[in-house]
Amino acid sequence: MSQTLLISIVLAPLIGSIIAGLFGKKVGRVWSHRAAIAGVAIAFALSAWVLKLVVVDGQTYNAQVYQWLQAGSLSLEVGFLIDALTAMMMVVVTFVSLMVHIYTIGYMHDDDGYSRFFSYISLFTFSMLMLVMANNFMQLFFGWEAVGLVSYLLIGFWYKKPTAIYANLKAFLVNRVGDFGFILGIAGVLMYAGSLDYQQVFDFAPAISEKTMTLFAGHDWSVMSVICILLFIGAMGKSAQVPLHVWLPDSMEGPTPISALIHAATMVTAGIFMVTRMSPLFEFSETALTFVLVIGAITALFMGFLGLIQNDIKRVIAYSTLSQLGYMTVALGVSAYSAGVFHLMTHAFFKALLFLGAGSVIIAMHHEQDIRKMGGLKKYMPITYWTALIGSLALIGFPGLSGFFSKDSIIEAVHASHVAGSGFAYFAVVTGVFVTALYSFRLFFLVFHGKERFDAHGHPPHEPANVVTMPLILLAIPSIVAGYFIGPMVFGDFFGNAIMVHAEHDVLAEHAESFDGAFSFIIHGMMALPFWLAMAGVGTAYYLYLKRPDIPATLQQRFNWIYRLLDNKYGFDNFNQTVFAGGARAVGTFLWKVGDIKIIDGALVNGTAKTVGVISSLVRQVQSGYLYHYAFAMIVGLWLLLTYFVA
Amino acid sequence: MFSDFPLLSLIIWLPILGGIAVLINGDNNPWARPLSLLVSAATFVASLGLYVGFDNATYHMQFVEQVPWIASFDINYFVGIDGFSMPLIILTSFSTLLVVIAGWEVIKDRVSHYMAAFLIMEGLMIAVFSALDAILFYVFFEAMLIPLFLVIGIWGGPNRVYATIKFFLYTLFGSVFLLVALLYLRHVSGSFSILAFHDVSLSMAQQTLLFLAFLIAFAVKIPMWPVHTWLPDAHVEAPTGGSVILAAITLKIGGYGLLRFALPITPDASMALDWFVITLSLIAVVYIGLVALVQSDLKKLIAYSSIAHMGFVTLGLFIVFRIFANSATGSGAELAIEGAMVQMISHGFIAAAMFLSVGVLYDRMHTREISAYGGVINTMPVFGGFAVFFAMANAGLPGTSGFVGEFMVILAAFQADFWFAFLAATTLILGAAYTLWMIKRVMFGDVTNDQVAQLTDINQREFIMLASLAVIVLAIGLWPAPLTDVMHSSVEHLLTQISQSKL
Amino acid sequence: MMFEVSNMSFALPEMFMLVMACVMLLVLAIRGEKGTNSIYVLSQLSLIATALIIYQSISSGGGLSFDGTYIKDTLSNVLKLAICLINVFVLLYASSYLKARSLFKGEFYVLALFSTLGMMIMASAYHFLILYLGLELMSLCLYAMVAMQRDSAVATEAAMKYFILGALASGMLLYGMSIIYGVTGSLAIADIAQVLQTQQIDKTVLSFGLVFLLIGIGFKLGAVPFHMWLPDVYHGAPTAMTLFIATAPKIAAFAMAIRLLVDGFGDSQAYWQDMAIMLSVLSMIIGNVVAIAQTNLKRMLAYSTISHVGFILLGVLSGTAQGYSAAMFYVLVYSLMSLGGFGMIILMSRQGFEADNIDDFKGLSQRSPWFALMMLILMFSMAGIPPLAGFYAKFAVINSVVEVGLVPIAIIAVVMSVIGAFYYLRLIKVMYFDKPSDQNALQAPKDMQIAISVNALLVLALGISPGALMAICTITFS
Amino acid sequence: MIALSDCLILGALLFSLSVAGIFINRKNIIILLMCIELMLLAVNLNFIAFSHFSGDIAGQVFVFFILTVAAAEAAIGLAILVVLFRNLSTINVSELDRLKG
Repeated sequence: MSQTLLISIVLAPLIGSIIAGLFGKKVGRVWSHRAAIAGVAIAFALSAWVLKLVVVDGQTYNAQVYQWLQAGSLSLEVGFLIDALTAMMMVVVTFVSLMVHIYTIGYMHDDDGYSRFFSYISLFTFSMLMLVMANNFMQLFFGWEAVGLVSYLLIGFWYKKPTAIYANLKAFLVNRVGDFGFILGIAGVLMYAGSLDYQQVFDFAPAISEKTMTLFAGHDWSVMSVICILLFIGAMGKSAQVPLHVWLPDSMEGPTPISALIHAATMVTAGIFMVTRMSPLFEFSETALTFVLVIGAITALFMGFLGLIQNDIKRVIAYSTLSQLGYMTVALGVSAYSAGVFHLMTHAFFKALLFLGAGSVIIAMHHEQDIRKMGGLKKYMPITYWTALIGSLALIGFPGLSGFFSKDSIIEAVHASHVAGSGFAYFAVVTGVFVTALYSFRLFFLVFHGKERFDAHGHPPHEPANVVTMPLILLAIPSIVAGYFIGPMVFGDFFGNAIMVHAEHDVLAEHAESFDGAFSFIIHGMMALPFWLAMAGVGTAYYLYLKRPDIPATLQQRFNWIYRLLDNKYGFDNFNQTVFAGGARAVGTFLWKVGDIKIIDGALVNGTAKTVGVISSLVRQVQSGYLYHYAFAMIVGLWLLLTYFVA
Repeated sequence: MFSDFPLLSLIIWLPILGGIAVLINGDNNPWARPLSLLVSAATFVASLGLYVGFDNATYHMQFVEQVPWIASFDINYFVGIDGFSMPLIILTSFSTLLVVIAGWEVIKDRVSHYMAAFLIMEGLMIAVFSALDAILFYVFFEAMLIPLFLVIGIWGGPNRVYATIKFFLYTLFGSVFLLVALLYLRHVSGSFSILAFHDVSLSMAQQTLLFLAFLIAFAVKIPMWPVHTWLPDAHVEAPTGGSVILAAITLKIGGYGLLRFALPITPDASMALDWFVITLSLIAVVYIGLVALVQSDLKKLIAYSSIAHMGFVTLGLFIVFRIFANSATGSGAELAIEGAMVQMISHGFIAAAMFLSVGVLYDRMHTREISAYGGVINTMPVFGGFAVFFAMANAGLPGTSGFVGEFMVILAAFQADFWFAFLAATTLILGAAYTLWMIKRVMFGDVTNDQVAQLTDINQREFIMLASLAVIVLAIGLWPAPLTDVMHSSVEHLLTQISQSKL
Repeated sequence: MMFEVSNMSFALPEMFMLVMACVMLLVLAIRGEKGTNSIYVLSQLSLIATALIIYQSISSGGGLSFDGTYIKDTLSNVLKLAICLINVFVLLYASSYLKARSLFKGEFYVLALFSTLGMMIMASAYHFLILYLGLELMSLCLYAMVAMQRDSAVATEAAMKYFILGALASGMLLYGMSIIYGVTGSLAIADIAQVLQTQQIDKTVLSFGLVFLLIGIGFKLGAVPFHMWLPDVYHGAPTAMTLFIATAPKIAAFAMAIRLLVDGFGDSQAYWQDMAIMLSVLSMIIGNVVAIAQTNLKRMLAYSTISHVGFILLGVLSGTAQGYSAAMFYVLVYSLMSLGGFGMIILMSRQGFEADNIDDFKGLSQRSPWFALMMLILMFSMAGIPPLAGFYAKFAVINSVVEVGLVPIAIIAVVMSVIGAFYYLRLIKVMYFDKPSDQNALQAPKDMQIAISVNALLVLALGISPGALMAICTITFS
Repeated sequence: MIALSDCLILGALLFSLSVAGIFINRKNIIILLMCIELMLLAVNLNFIAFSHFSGDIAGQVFVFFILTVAAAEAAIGLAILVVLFRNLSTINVSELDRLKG
């Protein structure tokens, strides 16, 4: 495949973004969204073509576009690495992005930041493509931060909302904490591999795995573990893993299309992608894998719980996103990278679907987001209803839908894994299934069923314009069928050598033998525990929120402390707010007031000046004005000279 | 390279003579502004000639000119540039051009003096960067203080007297030790040529004392913690132009001095005392970062952030010894030095942009208190865009020049010691924190007061100056190679110099 | 004992000046008050003429004359030339001040000329007696000049202090001379130097005498602790007289120092170096530190003079040709600067108004940007900021001490120069950053204004290309 | 027979006396003038003694000049004294303290 092809994939959305952004005023709303959509559409079409080239014709590509910088023997370049993993990501990103673009026409229809919004999301597409197509760490970091920037801009899109501008600052800073680790990881890679180019680094991996370094005197660490954990800290920031997850729920302050595109489908999965991409490194460090596994498991389970008590339609989905990201991370932890990526893909489709569905509900509800003020929307907005149903079923892993395949393969992988912590992880993911089903259908029932609790503003709610519903349908399709690629993608060698798994970790291989076709997988899944847990979850949801809506209230009374624990999101936010934000400010003030003003300026600088002044006014007194003193001074001088120098 | 034509002298003296012309021209003469613009523009164009005619392949001084000046001390008018000084010279001529544009309408009182001061300062600063004779260097190094002193003192804020005197004595105190050091080196090497200093061999004791003298002199200029406290005061009181020059160039002279004097002349002492400089640099990054977080005054905040960013320069310059010691792959030493240089250049542009932006606000609202603003972006969307962009650059976002230097230095620091990199990398968090929090409070949110409500967006003049800076910041961020290529041979040479002991 | 005419010619300038002074006395006696103006013109003419004579006599060789008691060499030529030219400016500035205060009398100019004659003799004296006579001729005239403003209490007080202490100092100088005479058996500097080289003489007694000589020199220069007269006299004397005292006599004193210490005791430099170090360091410290506390500009400049003396001594004590020439450069530049400094005070002051307080310079940059700039140049030059003459002066002397390995002294010097910078800056701050208190424009005569500008611009020019003057100073001591 | 040392000691004594007189006396300026004369005399004694014992005439010539200069000095001194008295109507040393600091 040619370089021009790849460059045009990247540049098309960028150009669209520039047109919409810088010249939005001149070309007007219509042309700005046309430009943006055209850009993304082109990118999507070409990405599909690239996917075809990779999968069917088995081509790959890895070359530099231009030299970014040279220092000594080190050469940092901007270039592309295209293999199955990249191609798959490109298609997912551009497809969802395209859907969201179209959807936006309707959703943002009467917002005065219309063309600015299009410019942002196109810019995001560009950055995300740069991230996934990078063939070196520098460019990866560029895309990594660029998507962070766009996310910052988009969360704060409604910059008048205090909550929004609080949320975007928070998001950026938390991500920076992740990047802090990430850049150190990159530095480590450079130090020990002498290059930032993926291929060269991966070739070095075995050599690095022998090395050790000393962080604290006396204790040696495996270099590979340090590097991988540092890199994973970056992933924790982007992919919102505990404890760096705190920004994602707040990011829901942004417009809904963003939540769908960035904070569900694509950007937050960058971490998953990155770790997969780095599998040749992670494979060398059991420690790192365990770390990944545990973090993922914790996220998967405990973030799910939080979803149970949220009442904001978008936040419920946000927490489910967190939990699903946890699943993916768990998959990485047990070296089931392909399963993780597979779940990434399916999740991208159905979660985007859910968000956009939520969006259309929100439009219908005149930007009311509290699910307690909804209900019974089924009959008003059938398309949204059915698509949302598909999305939810996919999410809880209902057999036959995409989510089922991906999630089940993850659970199986964890089950088979022997990595330290996999036991806990298995418990977490299995319990997670029940929780997922519970909150998903709590949401579903509260929104679409039961009695109508909304005030209709005079006229009954109705389906939004086609530009809104059409993407829902288009996303519903892959949410159903995407799962059937499980054969090649999880158990086959779809990814080829894009992903590297050491034999002793290769949990999927074991299933690969037993795997014979998607349908038998379904049958098998029907009989497995997770399925029944999911059903139980749905059942419980039905009972609690449609049959006996009084029970949740009483439960909340009974287990108030749990409720408050969940309501405070385990107190992460307060902790960060007081300890980190507050602490930094306190220390800063101290250093400034005391260090700078009192000690350095007060004591040293002005102190010296004062001292000189005092001395001066004292010495001055010697000049008393009396002749005999003057004469005496001369005599003293004479005496001094005589005593000291007459030998 | 056209060595027959004294291009360097032209670039040095054109602004000085131009400045004098403007001065003579007087205030009530409409030509003051156009003339200064003409002069600064001409100088800028001429300075580009240096880039064009520059030969990347050699570390030897280029565009060299040498004529006797004070025969009885064999002090020469000896100028020339290498890969370190050339970018800084262009930076200087560019920022002066900006300053002239920035002061166009804003300065109403004693315009010709204002413009003349900056033009003369430009010449002096360019001379500092190109001087190859120690005394010539020192003369311009000191002379530069006078116009800056007047600029801050005359057009400065209410507390300007304290600030100016503090600034002047602080820097003078630093530089007198430099003088003694230079005289001593003359005593040892028998010549005032800096290049001769590079070759003279010195005992450890001599080196240590000389190094400390250099350190005091340049640490004050950079400024390094704990001799940094003059900078916030000076910045707060200085007029926009003053702040721009102060941040964009005078600070760089400190870094340049370490590069030109301390490292090559006293390599062994530098190696022995690198822990000291590194510690101070890391303190600058963390301590100052935290202090910047709590500033309530826009200019103070940016001033502190400048100090933090300059911490990367000193860090980059002095980790090389540890890197040699670890002898790690990945050519960290080059990364470190070039990272420091790139950081200086990029900080020159970004800090200039930040101060110009503050100036834009100050000209409209006449306050620098963050609390007085809020929701500015509602009334000044275009300006808001620029502000956010430059803020991101200041926070070191990839794709902007702010990223390149920090990235290189952090990568290199890891090869010196994990914890250096660890502490340096905190700037990712702190830098973003103080910059974006400031942006949040000033730019975003709903319009807080009717003063803000009456703000008018930037005019063409302001747009041009901000846009040009934005383009450069972006360009360097996306493709720093053209900038670093000019340094390679000089960096290599410096590394060979410092890697061989002088004992 | 024989002297040819050629040798007489070595003293031609002095003789001419003596004649002119006497002529002026006659004019004064005949025409009285009415003759003042003509006397003024006459004095200026004679100074210029003397300068010319000296200038054209430079080419015609030099050497000892009058039985080795009188010398004509580059040093004497240059210094005399400087003395005359400086005094041209001094008289010019002074007259505008005197006219404004009914002090415009002929006596002043006669005294000035005699005193100038004294200085010139000091510059050429190569014999203790001649030196002493020159010194007294200069000093007595100065005492009288200070006391000229008869109705001013401070002036007379200053005169009295100056006189008593001056007499004390010259007494000590003489005592020293007598001791030296005793040990060497000669009064002629050349012979003394020769004796010191050849014969073995009691070092104790020698250094005992040296101490007294040094006190005499230190007093005339104004080095701590023999400086006490200096602030009071500068402050108390009418500005015109201060101007006179503060400029040319320093050159003469420097000449004396060179003649005695270098030409006479150059070989036993080891004996007086440490003493000189003490004086120099004390002067730099006391001068700079105390100047900070001053509010009266004349007094402040007095203390700054003390600190400058410290720097001049730095050059002398280094004991190398380079150091001597550095000190010479410094003393010339210094007299030029203080000429300008006190000149500015005169320029600022009016009928019945002494502009000798720092606050009188408030907002000068608004009242008269040009002269503010001139004062700026002078002050920065005194502070030793490049590219102004003062910097090279400091640079040269510090360089000379570094060359002889006295780095600690050099460090003290530079630190003191930083402290010193503060009070010069304060004046600049007053001129540039403060609002003017009185708005009336300067009403100094044109010639005065031009002269001041020339004076300040000369300082600037010397800063941009000090090479020429430095070269002169260098060849003087080679 | 008087030895050189005797004369020198006497000279030194006189000199010290005069110096002491200058800074011990706080009353009358006239006394200061006298002390100065005394000092010059001490110096003269030294010169004469030296020139006598070294058989060199120059010292004695010097003395003559010193005497004349001393006279001139005294004249100026008294003149200033008169002016001073006219202004301050006192010649008390301890009242000459307008100029200080």
